[in-house]
Amino acid sequence: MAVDEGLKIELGKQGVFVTTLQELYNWGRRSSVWPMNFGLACCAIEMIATTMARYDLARFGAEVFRPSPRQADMMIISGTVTKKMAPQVVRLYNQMAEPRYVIAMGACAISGGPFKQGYNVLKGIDRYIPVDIHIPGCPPRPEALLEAFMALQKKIDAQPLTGEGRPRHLDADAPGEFPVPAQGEHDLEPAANKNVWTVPVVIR
Amino acid sequence: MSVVFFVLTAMTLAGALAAVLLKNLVHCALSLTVAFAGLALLFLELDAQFVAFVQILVYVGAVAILVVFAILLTRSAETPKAGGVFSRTWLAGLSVAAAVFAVLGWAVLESTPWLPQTTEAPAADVGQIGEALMSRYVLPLEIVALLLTAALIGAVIVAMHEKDGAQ
Amino acid sequence: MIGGASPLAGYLLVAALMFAIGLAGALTRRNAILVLIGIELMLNAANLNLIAFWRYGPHPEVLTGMMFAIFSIAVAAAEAAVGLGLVIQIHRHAKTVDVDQMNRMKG
Amino acid sequence: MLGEGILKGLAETAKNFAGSYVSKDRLTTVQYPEERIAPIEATRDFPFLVYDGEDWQAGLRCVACQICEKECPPKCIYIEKSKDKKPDYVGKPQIYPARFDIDISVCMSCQICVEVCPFEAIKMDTVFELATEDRFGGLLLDRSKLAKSNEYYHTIHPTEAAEVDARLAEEKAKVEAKARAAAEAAAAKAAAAPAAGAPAKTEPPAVKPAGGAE
Amino acid sequence: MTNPATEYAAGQGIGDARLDGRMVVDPDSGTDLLEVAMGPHHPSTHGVFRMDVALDGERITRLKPVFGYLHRNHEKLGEGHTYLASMPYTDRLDYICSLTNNWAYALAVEKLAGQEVPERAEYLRVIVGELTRVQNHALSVGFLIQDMGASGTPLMYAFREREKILDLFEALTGSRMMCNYMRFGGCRVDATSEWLDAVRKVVTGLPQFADEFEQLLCTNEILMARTQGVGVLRPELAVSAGVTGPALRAAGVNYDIRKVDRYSIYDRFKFKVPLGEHGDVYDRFMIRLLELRESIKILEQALKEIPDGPVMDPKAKIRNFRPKVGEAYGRIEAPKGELGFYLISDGGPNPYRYRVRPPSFVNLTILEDMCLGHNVADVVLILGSVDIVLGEVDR
Amino acid sequence: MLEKADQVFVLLLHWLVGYLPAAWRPASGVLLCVVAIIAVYPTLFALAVLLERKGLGRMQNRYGPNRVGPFGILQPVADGIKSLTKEDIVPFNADALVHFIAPLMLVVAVFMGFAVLPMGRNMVLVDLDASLLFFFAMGASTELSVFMAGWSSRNKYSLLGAMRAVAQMISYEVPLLLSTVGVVMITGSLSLVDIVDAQNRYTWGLAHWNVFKPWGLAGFAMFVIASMAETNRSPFDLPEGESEIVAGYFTEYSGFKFALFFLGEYVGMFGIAGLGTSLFLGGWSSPLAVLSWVPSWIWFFSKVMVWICFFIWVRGTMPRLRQDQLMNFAWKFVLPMTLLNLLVAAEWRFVADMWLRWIAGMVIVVGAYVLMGRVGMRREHFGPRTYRYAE
Amino acid sequence: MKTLEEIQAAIEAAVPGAGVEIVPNPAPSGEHSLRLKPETAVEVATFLRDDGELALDYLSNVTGVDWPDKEIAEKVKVTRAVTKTVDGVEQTAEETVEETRKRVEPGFLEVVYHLFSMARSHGPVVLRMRTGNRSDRVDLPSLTPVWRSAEFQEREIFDLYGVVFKGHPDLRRILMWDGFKDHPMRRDYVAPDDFEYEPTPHDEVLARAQAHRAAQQAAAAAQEGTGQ
Repeated sequence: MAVDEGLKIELGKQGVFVTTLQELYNWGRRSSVWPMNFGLACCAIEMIATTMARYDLARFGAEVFRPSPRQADMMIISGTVTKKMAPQVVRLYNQMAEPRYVIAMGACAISGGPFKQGYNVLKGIDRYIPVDIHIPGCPPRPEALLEAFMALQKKIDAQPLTGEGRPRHLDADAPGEFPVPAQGEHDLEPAANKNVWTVPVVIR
Repeated sequence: MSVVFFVLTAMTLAGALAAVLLKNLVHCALSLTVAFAGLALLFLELDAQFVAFVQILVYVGAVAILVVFAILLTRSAETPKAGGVFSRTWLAGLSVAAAVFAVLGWAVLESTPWLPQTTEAPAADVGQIGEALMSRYVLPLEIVALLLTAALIGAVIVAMHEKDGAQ
Repeated sequence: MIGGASPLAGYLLVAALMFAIGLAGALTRRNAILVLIGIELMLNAANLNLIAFWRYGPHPEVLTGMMFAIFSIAVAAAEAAVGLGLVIQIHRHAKTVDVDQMNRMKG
Repeated sequence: MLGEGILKGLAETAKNFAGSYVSKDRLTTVQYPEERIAPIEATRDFPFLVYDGEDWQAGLRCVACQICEKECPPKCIYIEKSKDKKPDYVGKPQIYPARFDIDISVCMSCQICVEVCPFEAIKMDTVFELATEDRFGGLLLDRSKLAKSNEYYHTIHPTEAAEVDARLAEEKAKVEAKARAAAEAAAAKAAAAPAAGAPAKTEPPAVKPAGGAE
Repeated sequence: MTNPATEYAAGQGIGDARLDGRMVVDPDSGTDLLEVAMGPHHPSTHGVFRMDVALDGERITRLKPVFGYLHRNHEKLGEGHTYLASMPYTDRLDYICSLTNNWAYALAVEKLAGQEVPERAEYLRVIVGELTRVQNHALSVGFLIQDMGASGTPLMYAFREREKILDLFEALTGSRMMCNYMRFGGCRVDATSEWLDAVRKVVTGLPQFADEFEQLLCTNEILMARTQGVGVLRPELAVSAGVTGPALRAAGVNYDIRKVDRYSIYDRFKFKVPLGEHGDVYDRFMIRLLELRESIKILEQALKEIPDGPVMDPKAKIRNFRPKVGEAYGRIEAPKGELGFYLISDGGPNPYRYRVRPPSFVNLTILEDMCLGHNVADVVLILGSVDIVLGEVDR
Repeated sequence: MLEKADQVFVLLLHWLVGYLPAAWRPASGVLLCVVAIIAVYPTLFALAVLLERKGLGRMQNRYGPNRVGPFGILQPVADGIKSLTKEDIVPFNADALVHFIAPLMLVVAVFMGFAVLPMGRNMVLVDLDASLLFFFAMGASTELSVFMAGWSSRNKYSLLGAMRAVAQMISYEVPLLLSTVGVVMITGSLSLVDIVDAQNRYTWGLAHWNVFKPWGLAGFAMFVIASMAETNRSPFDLPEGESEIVAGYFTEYSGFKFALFFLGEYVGMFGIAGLGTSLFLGGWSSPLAVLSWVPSWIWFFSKVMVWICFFIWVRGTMPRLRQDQLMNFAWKFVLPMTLLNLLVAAEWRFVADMWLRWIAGMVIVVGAYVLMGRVGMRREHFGPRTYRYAE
Repeated sequence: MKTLEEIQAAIEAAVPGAGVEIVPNPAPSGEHSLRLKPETAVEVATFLRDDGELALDYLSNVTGVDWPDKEIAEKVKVTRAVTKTVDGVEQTAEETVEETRKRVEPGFLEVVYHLFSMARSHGPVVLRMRTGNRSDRVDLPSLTPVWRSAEFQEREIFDLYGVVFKGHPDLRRILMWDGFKDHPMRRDYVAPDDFEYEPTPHDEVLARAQAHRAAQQAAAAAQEGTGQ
C-alpha cells in the first residue's frame, strides 16, 4: 500500500503504472457518487439546475439520481430542514448504505440560514447527522455545488483505508445509525445529537 | 442411472416436500417452482427437450406466478392460522397418501423385471412433434384448444370483480 | 440397486413418491391454494410417468407419451388458472381460504 | 394517426442529438472547472469590506456605524465598535470596527447591507467557491478575511466601483472644502487634534471547534 | 392491487420514511383499503409534501394533503423584520419566480403607503415579471413531463431556456434566483440599454423554444393518453375553492388579474387569455404553453415601448420606512395564480401583520377532488399540473 | 483471409480446445464459450450504460460523463468498483435467502438465453431445434426472480413494483411470443440457426430479411414494442417508475446485488435485441450482398447495438404510460395486431402470386394499424385539441 | 360595485339583525371592512355569495390577526360623591376628579376575509370577525361551507392562532406536527431555545446565547476540574 511517491512517478515515466488498492478503491468511490433524489427547498432548484445541460453534473458521473436511499451514495441536503422534516432526513440518512456522504447545500442546511430565527427551522442539519461538505450561499450557484462536489472527491481521495483518518464505514466503532429525533410538544427532542454535534467553545 | 439423475431427483423431491411442508405460502410456491424446474431437467434427461421447455414456460413462467398472485391476493402468506397449517384430518390424509405410495411402490418394484431396458434415445425433434400434432393428434389438439379458450374465459369471468350494480 | 436394473423403475419410483407427496399435501393442508399445489404436484408426477414410459417404451417414434404429456401440461395450466380463480372468488365471498372453514354452501 | 406525435418527438430529440455536435446552441454545457461562464458584472454573493490604499487595517472604509448590522435581515453581521479612533482615508479620525464578523453560513446575499451603507464600505463579492469541511472555522469570516482592496472591487464590478469612486471623490472634495473653511475659521484649535491610536493587531479566530488543535 | 406487506423492516424499511401504511377495512364496502402516505420525501411531490392516500386497489378513495414540512415561519419572521428586510424573504416564497413575489409585496406596500411608481420602473417590472412567467411555465411543464416518467429531456430544454433568462436576471439584479430587485416606489437598479438588447435577443429566441417544446410533446400519444380526462376540475368548484392562475383558466373561467385589476401598466398591452374547456391535466399543460406565448407578446410590446426616466420614486424612503396606520391587500397575477400580500401597519417600522396569500396553497384545496377515483400514478400528474412550490405552500 | 476473420472465434476455440485430450474437448469447448459469453456481454453492458448516459446527454444538449478516464470511458468501471464495495444492506425484516437468490437467478436466467443465439456464422453455443422455445422459457423464469426480489424485501413499494413488473411481463410475453410465430410459420423451424439461414439469401443484392416483408414488418414493430415492455424500458418502465413507486422491486437492494439487477436488466436487453435481430433483421447476415465480406459477428453485434441505441433514443423522448393503459395497450392493440399478423403470414405462405401477396399483406397490415389506432384513440377520448382565447 | 354602505344596507335588508359594522381603514388603500357578528356570519356570507349583484363568489384570502391584551392608561374624568364636612355639617357633594386609570383591554383574535367576484370582476370586500378573547372564547363560525377556499386557510389560522372554527369539516393542525402544543403566530409565543452556538447574535438572541455560553463555560470548567 505504501508505495513511495517518487518511485511511482519514476515508474510512471518508464511506462509502469502502479496503483495501490487504496487508490483504486478511492478512485472508484469518488468517480461514482450517485446522489439521492432528494430536494428540500430553494437550493433544490439550483441542485436540479446543476444536473441540467448548462452545468451538467453528469460529467462527473454523478447524474444517476437514485430514488431509493439504498442505492445512493450522497445526500445533498438542499434547503431548509424544518423541525417537522428533520426526523425524516435522519431516517433517510440511516437508510443509506455505506459509504455515504452528506453535502449541506446552502445557508439553511448549514445553520438555518435566513430562517434560523423561525420556530420551526432546524439550525443546521449537522446537529443530527455528520456533514462532509458545507456550501454557503443562498442559494449557492450551481458552480458552487460542482466545486463542493470536487471538494468531496478530494476528501475521498485523501482518505487512507486504515489508521487514524479512515472513512467512517471502515471504522468499526463509528456509529452506523443515528438516533432519530422525536417531535415533542414544543421542540424536537433532543435538540441535538451530542455525539455528532459538538458545540464549539466560543472565545469572545 | 447416473449421478445427474440422483441429483435431479433429490432436487425435485426436496422441492416437492418443501412445497407441502413449509409454513410460509410464498416459500411453498417458490419451492414448487424448484420442483417444477427439477422435473423439467428430468425431462431433459429423458431426451424430451420440447416437453422440458414447455414445462418451464408453462409451470415456472405461468403457473408458479399464478399461484403466487393467488397467495398475495388472498393474503394467506401473512395471516398465521390459529390451528396450525395442517388440516384437522391430517392424519387420515397422510395415511391415505402413505397407502397410495406403498401400493404404487410395491407395483413398480414388483414389475421391475418386466420393464423394458431400451437405452438408445428416440429421435423426437420439433418437426416430428409438429407433424404428429397436425396429423394423428389433430383432434385432441383442437379439443385442447377449445378447452383452453373456455378455461381462459372461465377464469376471467370467475376472477372478475362483480360490477357494483350486480349486488 | 433397483434403478440399476431398469432406469424406468427409478423414474417410476420418483413419480410415485412425488405423487404421494402431492396427495399428502392436498389432503393435509388447510389452505386451498396449498391443496391446488398438491394437485399440481400429482399432475406433474403423472407427466413424469408419461415421459418415462415414452422414453423407455417399445414405440417411442409414435410420440404417444410425449403428446399425452404436452396435452396434460396444457390442461393443467388451464386447471390451475380456473382453480386459483375459484379460490380467489371464494376468498372474496367467504373471507377465508381455509378448506376446513369452507363448509358452508352459500357464499 | 397513432404514433405520429411519438415520431415527431423522436425527430426532435434526434435533431438535438445531431445538433449537439455542430451547434453551440444545442450543447450548452460550460465545463465548469476549466471553462467558466463569462463573469456577469452585477453578480453578488457575499459581502466584503472595501479598503483604500495598501494596508487593509488602515484603509477600511467602515466606521462601525452598525447600520448594516441592524438592517441585515438574517442578522448575520456582528460588529464591535472600537474604543479609540483612527484616521480614515480622508484623514479624519473615525471609529473603526474592532470586530466585524459575517457568518456566511447565514448570509442570504440580499445586498441590503450594501444599500444601507452610507460610507460605501461594504460591497458584494463574486467569490462563490467557499465549500468547506469546516463548518465553524470556515464559514465565519472576520475582518481580515472580509477586507479586500478597492482595486479588487474595481476588477469585479468596474462600472459600479467607478461610480462609487466618483461619488467618494465628490464627497471628499466637499469635506475638504468644508474642512478648509473650518480650518481657516479655527486654525489654532485644529492643531491640537488628538492622534489616533495604533491599529489593532490581527484578530484571533473567533471560535475554535471544541476538539480543535489549538 | 391489494397488498399484503404491512410490516417492513422495523424503522428501517425504505417505506418507513416515505410511507407509513396500514391496512384498514372500510366497513361500508367491505373491501380492503390500503393507506399509503406519499411523501414527505417522494421523488415527485415537488419538494417536501405529503399526501395521505387511501387506495382501493389502485383507485384513490381519499387523499389528504399534509403540509408544513417546509414551514419556515415566513409570516412570523415578516412581523419581526422591517418592511425592507422582508423583501429578500419574499424571494424565497415561490423560489422559482422570485421577481413576481417582489412585485406583489412591493405593490402591497405601495398600496399601504400610497406610493407612486415611475413609468420606467413599471415597464421594467412587467419585463422581469413576464420573463419570470415564461421560465416558470416552461419549468412547470418540464417537471410535469418529468413526473410522467420522461428521462429529463423536456426538463433539460426548459432549463436551457431558463438559464438564458436567469443570466438576464443576474445581469440586472445580481442574483440568479433570489433577485431582491423591487423596492417600494420603483426598482433597485436601472437596466442598461445593453441589458435590454440582451432581453430582446432572448425574447426573439423564445418562440422557437415554444415551437420545439410543442413539437416534442403536444401531440405525443402517450402524453395525451395520460393527461386527457385526468384530474378534471369543474369551473364552479374551481371558483368556490379559490383556484387561480392557469389551473382556473384551464377550467374555462376567464379570470386573469392582469385583465381584471389592470394593475401596473397591463392595460397598455395587447394580449389574450387562453381558456381551456375540459379542465383536465392536458388543458392545464396546454394553457401554460399558450400563456407562455402570450407572455412573449407582452414582452415584445414592453421592450418596444419602454421609456427613459428614473426607476425609483425620489420621495421613496429606503431606511426608516414607516407607513401610517392602516391595512392593505395587494395582489398580482403571479405565474401560479393570485399572489396577495395583506399588510397591517401599526405605524411602526415592522408590519404588525404580514400575511401572504399563496396561490399554490389555495390551489391545493381541490387536490383531493381532482384525484378521487383516479390512479396513484395520476395523482403525481395532477399534483404536477397544479404546479406548486412548497416554499410558498408552507411559507 | 476474410474467411478467417469471419470465423476467427470459431478457429480460436478449436485451436484452444485442440490442446486438450479428446475426451475433454466437448465439455471444455462449451465451457470456453460460456466464459466468452460471460466476458463479452458485461463488457457490452458497460459500453451500453456509457452510451446511454452520453447519448442521453447529447439529446439533452450536454456532454454526459466525460471525466472518469479519457472521454469518461472508465465511468462504468468506477461504478462497478463502487457497487462492489458498497455496503450490502438486507432489511431487518426481509427474507434473507430469497432476497439473496433473486438477483442471482435473474442474471443466470438472462445469461442462459444466449446459449441459443447465433452470434455469427457457426457461432452458436447449442443448436437446439427448439431454441426459440428455450429462449422464451428462460425469459419466463426472470419474472419469478423479479417477484422474489419484490416480495422478499418486505417493502410496500418493492412489492407493488414487483406485482406491476410481473403483470406487465406476463402480459407482454404473449404478444412477444405471438409476434415471432409469423417467422416460425414462414421458416418452418423453431431453430434460430435455421431462421437466420433462411434470411441469408439475396435478391438483387438485397437480403431476404423478414423485416422487409409485410408480416415481418408488422411482427417486427410489435416485437419491438413488446420487447421494450418485456425489458422494462421506457416508455414501459413502470415497475421502476420512480415518480410513483420509488425504485420498484429493487428499492431495498444496495451495493452488489443492485448492480446485479442492473446488469441483468441490460443483459436481458441484449438478449432480446439479439433474438429480434435473429428473427427479423437477418441475424449475422449482411444487408447487402456486396457487404458479405464483413465478418458475420460484426454484423450481429452492430445490429444489437443499433437496437440498444434505438432503445436509448426512445428513452430520451418518451414519458411513461400508466399501468392500466399499459395493459390495455398490450391486450387491446398489440395482441390483436400480432394475431392479425398471423393471418398475413398465412396469406404470404399460401398466396403464390408475388405481387398479390405483397399488396394484400401491406393492405391488411397498414389498414389494420390505422383503423385500430383511430378506434383506440377515439374510444379512449384523446387527441389534439384547440383552444379559445378571451380578450 | 356598490359602496360599502350600500352593501351594509343590503345585508341588513336580507339578513335582519345582522349587525354589520363598518370598520374604517385609514391607509391610502382605503379598503374599509365590514365586521360581522359571529352569530349571523354564515348567513351574511351566503347572502354575499349568492346575491346577484354582489356575486362575491371568490374568497381570496383568510387572515388571522392577534391583538393581545392591551394595557391602556387613560385619563378619565370621574364624578363621584364625596362626603365633606363643611362647617361641621356633613354634606354630600359631587366632585369631578381627573385620574389616570390603567385597565387591561382584553385582547382578541381577529379573522379577516378578502372577497372578490369572479363573475363580475370586482372586489375586494373585506370581512372581519372577532373572538371573545384569546383564551377560552376563541370559537368563530367557519365559512368553509360557503367558500371552499377557506378550508386550508382556516385550518392554518387554527394551527397558528388557535381560533376554533365551528362547522369546519376537518379542523386539524396543518403546518405544525400533531403533537405540537403552542400557537406560534400569537404575539406572546416564546420560541424554543436552541441558540447554543450563535456567532453573530443580536438582541434577545444575544441574551440567550450568552446564557448558553455561560452554561457551556461552566460545564467546560467542571469537566476540566474532574479531568485533573
